[in-house]
Amino acid sequence: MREKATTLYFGPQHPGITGNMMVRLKVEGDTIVKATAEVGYLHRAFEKLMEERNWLQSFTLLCRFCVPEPDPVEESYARAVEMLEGREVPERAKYIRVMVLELARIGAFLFWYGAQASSLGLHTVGQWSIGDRNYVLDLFEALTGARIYHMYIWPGGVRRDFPEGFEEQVIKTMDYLEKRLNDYDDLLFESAIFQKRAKGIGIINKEKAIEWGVVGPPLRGCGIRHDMRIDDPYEVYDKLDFIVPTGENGDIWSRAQVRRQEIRQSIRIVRQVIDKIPKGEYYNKIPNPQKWTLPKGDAYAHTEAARGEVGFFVASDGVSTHPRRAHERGAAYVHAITLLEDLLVGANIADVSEIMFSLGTCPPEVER
Amino acid sequence: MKEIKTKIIERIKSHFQDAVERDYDYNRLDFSVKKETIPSILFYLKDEMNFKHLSHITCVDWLEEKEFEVVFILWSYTDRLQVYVRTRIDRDHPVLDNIDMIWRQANTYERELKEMYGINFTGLEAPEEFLLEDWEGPPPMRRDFDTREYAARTYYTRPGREDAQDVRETIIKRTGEELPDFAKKYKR
Amino acid sequence: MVFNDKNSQKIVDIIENYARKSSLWILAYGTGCGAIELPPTVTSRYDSERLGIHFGATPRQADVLLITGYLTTKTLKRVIRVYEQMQDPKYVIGFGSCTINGGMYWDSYNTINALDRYLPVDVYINGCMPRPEAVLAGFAKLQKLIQAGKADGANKYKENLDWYRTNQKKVIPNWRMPEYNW
Amino acid sequence: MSFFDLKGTLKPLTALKQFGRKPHTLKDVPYVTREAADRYRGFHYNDLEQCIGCGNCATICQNQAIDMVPVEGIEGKKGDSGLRPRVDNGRCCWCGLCVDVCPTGSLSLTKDYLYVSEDPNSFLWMPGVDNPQGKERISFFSTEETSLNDFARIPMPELEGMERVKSFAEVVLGYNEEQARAEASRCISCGLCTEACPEHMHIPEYINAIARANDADAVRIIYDNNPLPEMCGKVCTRRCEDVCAIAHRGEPIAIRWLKRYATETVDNADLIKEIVNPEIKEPNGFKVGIVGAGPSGLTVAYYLALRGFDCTIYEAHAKAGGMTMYGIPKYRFPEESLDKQIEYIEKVGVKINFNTKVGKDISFREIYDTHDAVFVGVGFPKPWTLGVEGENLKGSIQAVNFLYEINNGKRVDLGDKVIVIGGGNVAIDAARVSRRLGADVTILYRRRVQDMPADWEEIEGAEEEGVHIVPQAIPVKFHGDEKGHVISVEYVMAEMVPDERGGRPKPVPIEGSNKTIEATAVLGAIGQQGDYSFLEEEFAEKIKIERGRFVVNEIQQTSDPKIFAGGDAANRTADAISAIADGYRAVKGIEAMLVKKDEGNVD
Repeated sequence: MREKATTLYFGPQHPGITGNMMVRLKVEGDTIVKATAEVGYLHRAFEKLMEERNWLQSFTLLCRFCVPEPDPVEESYARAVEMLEGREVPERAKYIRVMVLELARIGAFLFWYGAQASSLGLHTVGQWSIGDRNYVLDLFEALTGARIYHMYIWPGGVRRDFPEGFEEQVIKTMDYLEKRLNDYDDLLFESAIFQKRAKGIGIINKEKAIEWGVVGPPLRGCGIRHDMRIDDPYEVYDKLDFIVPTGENGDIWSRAQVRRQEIRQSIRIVRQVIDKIPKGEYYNKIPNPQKWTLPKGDAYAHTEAARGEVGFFVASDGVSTHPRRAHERGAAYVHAITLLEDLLVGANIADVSEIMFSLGTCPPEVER
Repeated sequence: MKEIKTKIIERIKSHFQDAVERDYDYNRLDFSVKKETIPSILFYLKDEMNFKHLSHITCVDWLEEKEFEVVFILWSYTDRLQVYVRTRIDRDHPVLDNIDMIWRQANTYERELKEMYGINFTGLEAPEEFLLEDWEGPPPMRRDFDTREYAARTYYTRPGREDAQDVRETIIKRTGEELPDFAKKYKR
Repeated sequence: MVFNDKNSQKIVDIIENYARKSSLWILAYGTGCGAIELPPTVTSRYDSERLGIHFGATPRQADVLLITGYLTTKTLKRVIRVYEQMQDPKYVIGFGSCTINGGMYWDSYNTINALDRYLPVDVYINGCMPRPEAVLAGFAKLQKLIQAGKADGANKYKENLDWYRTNQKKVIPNWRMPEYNW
Repeated sequence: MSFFDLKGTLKPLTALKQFGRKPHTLKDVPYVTREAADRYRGFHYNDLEQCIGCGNCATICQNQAIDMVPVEGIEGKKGDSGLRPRVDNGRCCWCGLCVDVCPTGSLSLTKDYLYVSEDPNSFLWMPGVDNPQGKERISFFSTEETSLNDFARIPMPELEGMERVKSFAEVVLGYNEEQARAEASRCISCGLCTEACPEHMHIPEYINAIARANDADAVRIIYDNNPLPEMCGKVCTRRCEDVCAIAHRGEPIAIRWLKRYATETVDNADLIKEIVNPEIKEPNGFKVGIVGAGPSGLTVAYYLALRGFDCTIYEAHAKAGGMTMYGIPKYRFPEESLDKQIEYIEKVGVKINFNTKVGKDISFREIYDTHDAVFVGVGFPKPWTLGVEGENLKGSIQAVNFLYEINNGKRVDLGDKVIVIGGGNVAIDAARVSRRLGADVTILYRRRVQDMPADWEEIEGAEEEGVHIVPQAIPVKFHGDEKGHVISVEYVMAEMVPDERGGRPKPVPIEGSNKTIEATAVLGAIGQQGDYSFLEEEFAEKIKIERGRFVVNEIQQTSDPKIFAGGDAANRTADAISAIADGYRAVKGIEAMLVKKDEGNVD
């Protein structure tokens, strides 16, 4: 007998949802037949506010676009503005930026470890990894002056140079994290629960992945090696040695494996940066921010974040000190709506939050 | 890179007579086209020129010129090249062809542009509301919508800060300077 | 202890308040960006569970509603609904600048500025965003208030429901919600 | 995968190896406040002494979290608005942009981050007032390197030092458009400068107009209260730049050069008229006589003419401009610049009677009787004498007279060794002109170089041109040859003794340190005084004069209500901009006196 479909609201107040969004599920039994993502709970109108603020003031809003990993948005904006203005960035600043981006990636992945595991009820992983993420945040605090909202990468370079003894602190933290990663392997990746719940679930169609706009670990989980760090190398990524790992099946397990390996590559990159970073200027000063205008035109810069390609589009009218238009392209824009709706069809209700976390959806980025 | 760009420009120009190109000194190409050409040029770029990845769809409001500029940003993983396809549409009757049959995810972008700018995409099938709920004002991202005025009118601001003074006004008052009206627009 | 003095608490109250303050369950609803500092607060380094602070999944079992920053009008509607579903005793903590006077989003057309116009707030935590230390300090303050019997936001809400409703309806244009009745 | 996965079940249990290890939980939190990082961005702290109340923090704050409010115990003064920032922590997002744009570096963020309250109205704080202990806790601050202010001035193109002395060509070449825009963009538009300017010109507004590429508007704003801007753009003593907010940690905005740039973009009087396009009121029938076509007199005439008055200037010399025409050398202020402005002033209806010396060609009485009001702007034409033995020898000349001759196109033979005595602008001018005549020049000054009242750029310019400056040197005697011509100057070195009453240090001669320096000419430049011999006795008695200056009230009115006075003869600062300010005040005074009185009679 065919069961009658029921509508189930998943979120916005739900412990298994990423951030503040809602998925309306049409279920038969506990199988989902249709899913509709409903967003807008976090719409703060950033892009409108940026039009009300000048080019420098706008920069403070950027880290709020996606809270778990704010730096790629800052980086994209900074690079878009630099492209538009033709401003050079000192070599040292480029290295510092790469390091900040990779630290942010490590932080985001550690956060993701905890979230993904918690969605399966494995709370110990979260206790460890989110606890360990604090050590990365300590680095950010020492470097930028804040744990979460760094406001550090800005047009022209970075805001402050390394504080004293920072390199040693970074190396120490990296050593510690590298050791801990094995513990996570034992606890999460070797766990029968995770294996059984992750393998074969949430499979992304490999042929269609690029066309559908899948980016980041979900794309690489399908075995497609695309990463903006190697496809369109920005800053000094072309001078660094690292591997972009890929998965095979495009399921949750593959995506998890990609992240598991990427975090090791990020640690490698951070170490290389510490080795190679040149001395010198860290900032090519912008003019008086009150009167800083950019030439007429537009530019779009993209950065590979932990969740995929994050881009920023800016347009200037050449006269005003404010952006004419600022528009972020978030990886979650595709992942949290069209892709999520697609993957949820046929899945169990219990898998919803697991699939959401594995895609790295970030509602504040969708809604801005 | 140079040859690839030249090849692309040649082929686009031979297929789309109205395309006006602009080259940049980094990996970027721009094409401006008429709005009728949008679906066909995007389809061509995706299927023939390998621009498989739709990076972004955005809109710039040129209020003074009474036009919206809709920009499609594509990325080719094979050629490692960005292509911008842009078109201008009338601001008072903003209509554009829906392209979500070319890229499924364009649907989301179009929903946003529809809500934020009021652009109608012919044939777009999607729920009415996207980010906003029960919104009654004009499309908020239009430049003639004043968010500061709206927020001041709608939301409550905590009192206690009325004694704030403007530095310039304070000095003007103290010195007896008379600032003519035509100079006031140059105050900070 | 003077039992006849109206101002002093009865022994029952003291015990009751002690129990209440020692087990504060937060409703797991990340309403804004501040939600990012909550996992660190409850995990190993800051370990809020040693203070009895713990995430609860449903409004019925939760004691504390943490408003983690700005509230868009769309979320505000849900937050009001959630708050009204919570059972006494219940407390609201305003987390970060944006709950006090709008913070960064003071001129946004979609976010409210002063939270206390729409919900009774017991404690505000300063910062944008507040560190886990500040979050815990906020809870410590709330515990102090509870012990002293001063955290009576819920009663204030009951008494001034009309005022709150007027404010709420002003920013939520389409009010289709059951009236508050518990 | 089998139903029971042994490895997958047991592996997670290895977590038990952590058992018994020291946890990394911070047990003291929240009972003990944990120290934040050394660079933490927490609450604000403001050094109230260092702060100048420019309000740049309030301007940059995208959250409008910072208000400028008056504070008890802090009075506004030149270069300090008297306001101090107050932070609304219900708005602040701890971005620290306010710190990065603070021109003095007084504002910083501290390590303190903890504040919890049940009262939403308790989040308004005055940094530095409410948290004096924050001084010890500063963590995020700006240095000259990290600051977002642009501290380096766009260098002014100049003729090279040894090139200059070959001719009287203008030394300063002026900014081109690009340089002017860049320099104007450095300005933070606080407006502290307007208070230091005696004339209170609308400085931030016209600089903003230049920054926004609207030079015509800049000129219009400038002409709003200064009819001689090109002169000010070239030779103003620019008190505004002394109090510039940027000057606290860098070089002040080149306000003078920007004004010069704006006015130089209009190259003739007709164009000025077209741009400024002032509304000339219907003649109101009042006649005002002005004695002296110096800066103050011209200002009075210009603004009164715009207001419908009939103005006539009586000028003793053949050209207008007063000291700016005859006292300032042409390499600083070319004649064409002045002519252009005088022409424009004449175009609005001002009549100037040249070569008409009051007291000789026309009596003051006559002017007084035939006009409704009289403005006296006669300046200080008479130099002070040195009071040194041998002063009357041949070759000992007054610098002012020397400059007058030169500016009149006459040749003055000084020989090849010129001694200039004094440290003001006249002394430097005389020295630099002498260099251009081919002489070796030495300046003797009583005090130290840093005490010189002359413009520092002028002193630097003189040094670049090879002028030798001997500080702390007091001339005691001029020696002459048998023909009565000066051959050397004897001077004595001085040491600086601090003034007990807190004034500037005094030079006290050192016994026996006498030195002699060879000279073919000596130029005395220790100041000038007024010459009021043109006033008839009855006026001389009626008008109160103290210490050589007219005593005037706040509208420049002398003790005779019909007579107004301004310029050097009435103020102590003795520079062109003060003279213009006097003139502008007198305009308002005269208008108030005549028009208001007139209206009063009608009613």
